[in-house]
Amino acid sequence: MTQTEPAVAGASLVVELRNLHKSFGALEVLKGISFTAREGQVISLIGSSGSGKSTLLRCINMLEIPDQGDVLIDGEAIALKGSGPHRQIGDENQIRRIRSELGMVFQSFNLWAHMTVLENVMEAPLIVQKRQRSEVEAEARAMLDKVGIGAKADAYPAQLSGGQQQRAAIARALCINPRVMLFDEPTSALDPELEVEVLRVIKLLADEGRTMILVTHDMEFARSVSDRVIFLHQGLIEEEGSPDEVFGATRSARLKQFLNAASHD
Amino acid sequence: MTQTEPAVAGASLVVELRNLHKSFGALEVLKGISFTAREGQVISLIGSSGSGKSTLLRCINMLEIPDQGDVLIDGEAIALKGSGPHRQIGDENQIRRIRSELGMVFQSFNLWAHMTVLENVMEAPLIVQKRQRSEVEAEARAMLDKVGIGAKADAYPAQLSGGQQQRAAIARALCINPRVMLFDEPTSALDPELEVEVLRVIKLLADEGRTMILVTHDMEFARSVSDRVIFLHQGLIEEEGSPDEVFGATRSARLKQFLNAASHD
Amino acid sequence: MLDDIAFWVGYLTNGKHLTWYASFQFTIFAALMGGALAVVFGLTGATLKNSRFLPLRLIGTFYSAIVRGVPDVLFFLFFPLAFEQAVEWVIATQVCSPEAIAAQTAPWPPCREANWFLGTWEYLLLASVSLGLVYGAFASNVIHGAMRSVPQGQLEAARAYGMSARQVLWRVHIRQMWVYALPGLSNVWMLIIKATSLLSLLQIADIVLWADRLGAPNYLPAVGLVHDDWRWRYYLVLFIFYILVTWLSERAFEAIMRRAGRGILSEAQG
Amino acid sequence: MQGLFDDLAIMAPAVLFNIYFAAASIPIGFLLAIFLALGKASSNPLINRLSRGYIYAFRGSPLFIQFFMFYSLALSLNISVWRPLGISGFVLHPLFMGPLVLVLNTAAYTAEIFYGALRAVPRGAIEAARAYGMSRSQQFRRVVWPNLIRLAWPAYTNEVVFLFHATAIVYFALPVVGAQRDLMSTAKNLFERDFNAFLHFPVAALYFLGVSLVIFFLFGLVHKRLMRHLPVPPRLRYAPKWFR
Amino acid sequence: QETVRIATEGAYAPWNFLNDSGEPAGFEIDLGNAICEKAGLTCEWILNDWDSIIPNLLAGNYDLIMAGMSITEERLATIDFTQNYFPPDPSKFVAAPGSEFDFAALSGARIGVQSGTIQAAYAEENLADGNTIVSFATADQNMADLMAGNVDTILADGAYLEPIVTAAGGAIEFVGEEILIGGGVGAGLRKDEAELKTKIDDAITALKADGTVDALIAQWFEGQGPFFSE
Ligand SMILES: Nc1ncnc2c1ncn2[C@@H]1O[C@H](COP(=O)(O)OP(=O)(O)OP(=O)(O)O)[C@@H](O)[C@H]1O
Ligand SMILES: Nc1ncnc2c1ncn2[C@@H]1O[C@H](COP(=O)(O)OP(=O)(O)OP(=O)(O)O)[C@@H](O)[C@H]1O
Ligand SMILES: [Mg+2]
Ligand SMILES: [Mg+2]
Repeated sequence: MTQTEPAVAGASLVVELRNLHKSFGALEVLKGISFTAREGQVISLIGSSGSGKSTLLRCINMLEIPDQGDVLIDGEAIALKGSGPHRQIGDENQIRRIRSELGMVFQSFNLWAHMTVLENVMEAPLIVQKRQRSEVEAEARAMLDKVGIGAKADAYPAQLSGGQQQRAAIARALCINPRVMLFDEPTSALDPELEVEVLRVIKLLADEGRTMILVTHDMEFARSVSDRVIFLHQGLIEEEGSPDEVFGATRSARLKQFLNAASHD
Repeated sequence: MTQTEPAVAGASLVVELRNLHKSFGALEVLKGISFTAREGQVISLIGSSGSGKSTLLRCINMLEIPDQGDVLIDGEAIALKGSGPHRQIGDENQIRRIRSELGMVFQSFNLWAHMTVLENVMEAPLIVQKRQRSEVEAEARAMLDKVGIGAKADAYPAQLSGGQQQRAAIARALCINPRVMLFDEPTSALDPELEVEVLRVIKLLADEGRTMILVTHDMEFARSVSDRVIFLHQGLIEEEGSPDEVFGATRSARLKQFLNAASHD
Repeated sequence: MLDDIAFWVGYLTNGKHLTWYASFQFTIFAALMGGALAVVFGLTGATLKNSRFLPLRLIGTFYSAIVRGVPDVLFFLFFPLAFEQAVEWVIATQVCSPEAIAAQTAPWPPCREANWFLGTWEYLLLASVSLGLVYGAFASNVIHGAMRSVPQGQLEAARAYGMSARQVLWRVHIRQMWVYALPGLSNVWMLIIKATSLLSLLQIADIVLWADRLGAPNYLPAVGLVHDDWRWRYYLVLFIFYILVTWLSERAFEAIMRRAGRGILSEAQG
Repeated sequence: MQGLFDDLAIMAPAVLFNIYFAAASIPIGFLLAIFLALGKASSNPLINRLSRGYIYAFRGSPLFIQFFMFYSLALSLNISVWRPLGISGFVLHPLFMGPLVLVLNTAAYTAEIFYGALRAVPRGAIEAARAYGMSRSQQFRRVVWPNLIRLAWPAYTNEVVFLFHATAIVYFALPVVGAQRDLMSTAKNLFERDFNAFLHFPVAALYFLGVSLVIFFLFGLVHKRLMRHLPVPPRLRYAPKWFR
Repeated sequence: QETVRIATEGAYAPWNFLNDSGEPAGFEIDLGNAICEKAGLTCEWILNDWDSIIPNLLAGNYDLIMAGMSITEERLATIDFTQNYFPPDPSKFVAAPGSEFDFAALSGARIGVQSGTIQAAYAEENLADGNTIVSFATADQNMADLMAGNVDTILADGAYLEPIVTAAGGAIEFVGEEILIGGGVGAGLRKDEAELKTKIDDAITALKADGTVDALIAQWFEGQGPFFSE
């Protein structure tokens, strides 16, 4: 089912998923997913609701633990112990180190409400990576400027609009200087107007050559930003390829149907 | 502004509104409304949201007390005392008697949640009209059969679908054997499928020759069921006449605009 | 072995223990009576708070604020004593001659004739009233909130069908109010149950007093079984008793909730 | 009038005992409650059952009984345990027993409040913390706790006020050492001397009310500070719900 | 027949206690019943905690107190007493064997008393300096705390301690000297009850004269006395 992806010349493998399976109770959500992301690639995960996109993304940083299969970051397999639904993190230190290299941006932002925007951004570098405060602060402010909310550094999340909150969340993820950015429908909690601001920022990152894996419902956006598009269907990769292949020369009947429905939204 | 309505031969005046005014605080919702309903007539109130349709309907049975103007039921004026916003019910006994002759059906049904459907229907005849239980029960069951939910007599409202609830509410209103039925958007809280059932029942009543005043957003329905249509705009009757006149030979520019918008829903 | 069992059965069923068991009636009476009165005062307080007449509203607010602002024990002791004195004072104005008042050497009552004798049951009644008053303040808050939780449409429908204000209140408003009030009232009930442990402070020979007397060390064979301080065992029994009552009450409230919530609570439909 | 001032003067030292009991038990009860709440939320069946059982038992029984029970229990252990340890006089002293039982009690009530708040902490905030590589203790300290305490604060304030009220029954159950008496015991003594129920009890009530208001005010200040991240900080309402 | 309500504590054996049937029994109950019989009154016994026994008498919840209450000047200020029905009896200290006290200059001791007793008043006045006075609500509790070692010594009525020391079989012993306080035990009543007081007094006089009182003392105090007839 899965294809070997078109090799990007010279770029190293950053994320590699091998045969991931995940069930919730009786519901088998992922049925064997493998793919890789190379340095600098932008990969979009698309698929209908409930097809397991979020679950897959969350497996990458082990917010969900796959029942079977492995996740490798920079060639290093994340250690897991036990099997099936009883599988657990194998090495707390390793997972913390790896997580602090994966910048996750949630659909509902999940900013820490009790910290200012600046504190949110500085939190992980200070607490997890134990870096110097002065250096982190300078970098955090730069990141906030970059995403266009430098003026809001000292505001609390509740005082920002949704779009500003999501940009703060992106800054937070960027500030840990991640190997890969993971986005789970970063704009679907936003009004169309606010959406635009956030998409602009993500596009900027893509153009800079950041490695990113993003779940999105916005086909237009996926097309314009991705190097590769993966279509999930019923827990499997139904189709995968460059945007032109996937959107232009759709092979799978299901993907056709999906794209059809999506364009009617 | 208001026109004299085309006299329905021989039928007596059941409801007469004379120059009703109603404000909520600074907001003047009704600015002088007069109209009459004769025995057997079906009158539809249409108008955009916030135009005061519900308020007008609620003034008929004094759920809202008009600041000015009179309501006459069967030629008997409802006694009010005081003036302006301080106006109050003048005669508690009279209002209770009159209310028990006006069958109101609410948009959100407002069935009494703690009673079964049958109890709901029997409540007013027993408690307010103080009729015989055995007689009322027979009649209530007949009403429920008539609206097609006889089998649900012993269910609680929460156990019914919206359409069934609304039909129960109609049975409740019918069972007090009202001089007039008042409907406030009886289908707008319903899914399109459920709507159909309720509209069928109302149509049935119209065909039977029941006097009814109904607020509706469904122009199609208003056209098919009404003897007369009244278009409210900014607290005044902007246009009024037979469905053919109002929908076919629209004079008011605002009504045209409104009908235009409505057909695009 | 058998002798031991026979001895303990005998010991645990001697008259003193039977009296202890019987004294649970006071606790149960106070809880039930206090609970009933708390609902009555709660309804009254809620009505006062809802009153259109400002002084009444103030009284309602003041009542619930003050009673909740001081410890329940304090009010629990104060009310019966103050009530007794107030009654005696009123009697005194009727029956006491000036000479009798002048001749009175004790600080209270004003004169001998004005004395009102309070026995166990009188105290129990007053204790229940004071429980009712204290927890009625909490209940009034609960009920006040619950009254406002009843959807307006339910009341409007009742009005639209010609029910009088009183009918609307009793047949719809209060009837539906219970569902919203029950969780809060359940909390209040738990408090009342626990407060019944204070009865001995009002000279009622209740379960706590008897546990104390039964557990107290005894050295004299003439008095009964000689044993050292067993009090904590007896208190442990009460401790468990109260936990059980709490548990039972929770179950009972769940059942009541299911019944009262029929049609109103979607969860209750199962 | 004179009587009023006399009473106010007599009870001024007495209120210090109530304040002492509350002040001594609140911080320890607070700490214990955190562990109990975490225990109740724990997935370890043993810890979970124990915490649940503890909280249920202490919330489900009267404080009055708890006082009696623990005093006589401690007394029965005196010869075998406290004496050899040389802490006999200390353990059985009301100034120790009082706060001890109050701690055991308030910990259960507070734990229930914290447990409720714990479950209300937004899952997303915790997930974000995990996703950024925080360790479990970092997650708790940096994200869970700040959220929890904000959610719990209004209810906790009420608990503190009620704990203060609960100090009124300490001396109904424990022996009096020397002239150490709290408000309630003092008021009762005064009443038994001259039967002026309408003076002594209301004066004691006044003290209780006064201190309650002070507690409320101070905790309100903290609440305001805790809630500074919200555009419109919610007001702290005096609406007790959890108490004994 | 007039009813007299008599309050007793029920926790002060052998004066008054609750027997295995849960009813008040003891020296004072027997004596009280005899008095009532003599005076032609109906007796009704009421249980009341010690520390509120005088207030509740004054509040009119009963008419008479028979609860091992010594006649003292201080109490006479608020209530009245009949003549004593138990002779003046010294108060005594008891302690665990082997305790060493220097009663001449007692210091550093934890002294248990029952609150509201003459011993409590005495201790507060004479022993509070340098010692810790712990007051308990009941005599039982006082004794329990002594046995458990929470107080070093307790000061109580000799006649109350006597049988316990005997029964304890060496677990506690008398220490120090006897202290004579109080004017014997009498029945407390409200000051305005002159008529009742006369009746009771007459009955006690008669019962003393015919030896009933001494017989009851002998019966309840294991023949130890003190007696009225010397
Ligand atoms: N924690 C969970 N427990 C049980 N079922 C879950 C859980 N998380 C997800 N699921 C189920 O797994 C399936 C896939 O969920 P997932 O969130 O991955 O879908 P998705 O592709 O992200 O959909 P959407 O576009 O709606 O976000 C769904 O049926 C969902 O109900
Ligand atoms: N109780 C009230 N207090 C204040 N304003 C009110 C109240 N009831 C209605 N209004 C206002 O009066 C105006 C007319 O309301 P009304 O409900 O009569 O409109 P409507 O024509 O029925 O609209 P819709 O089609 O949305 O039901 C609205 O602006 C509404 O906000
Ligand atoms: Mg998803
Ligand atoms: Mg409307």
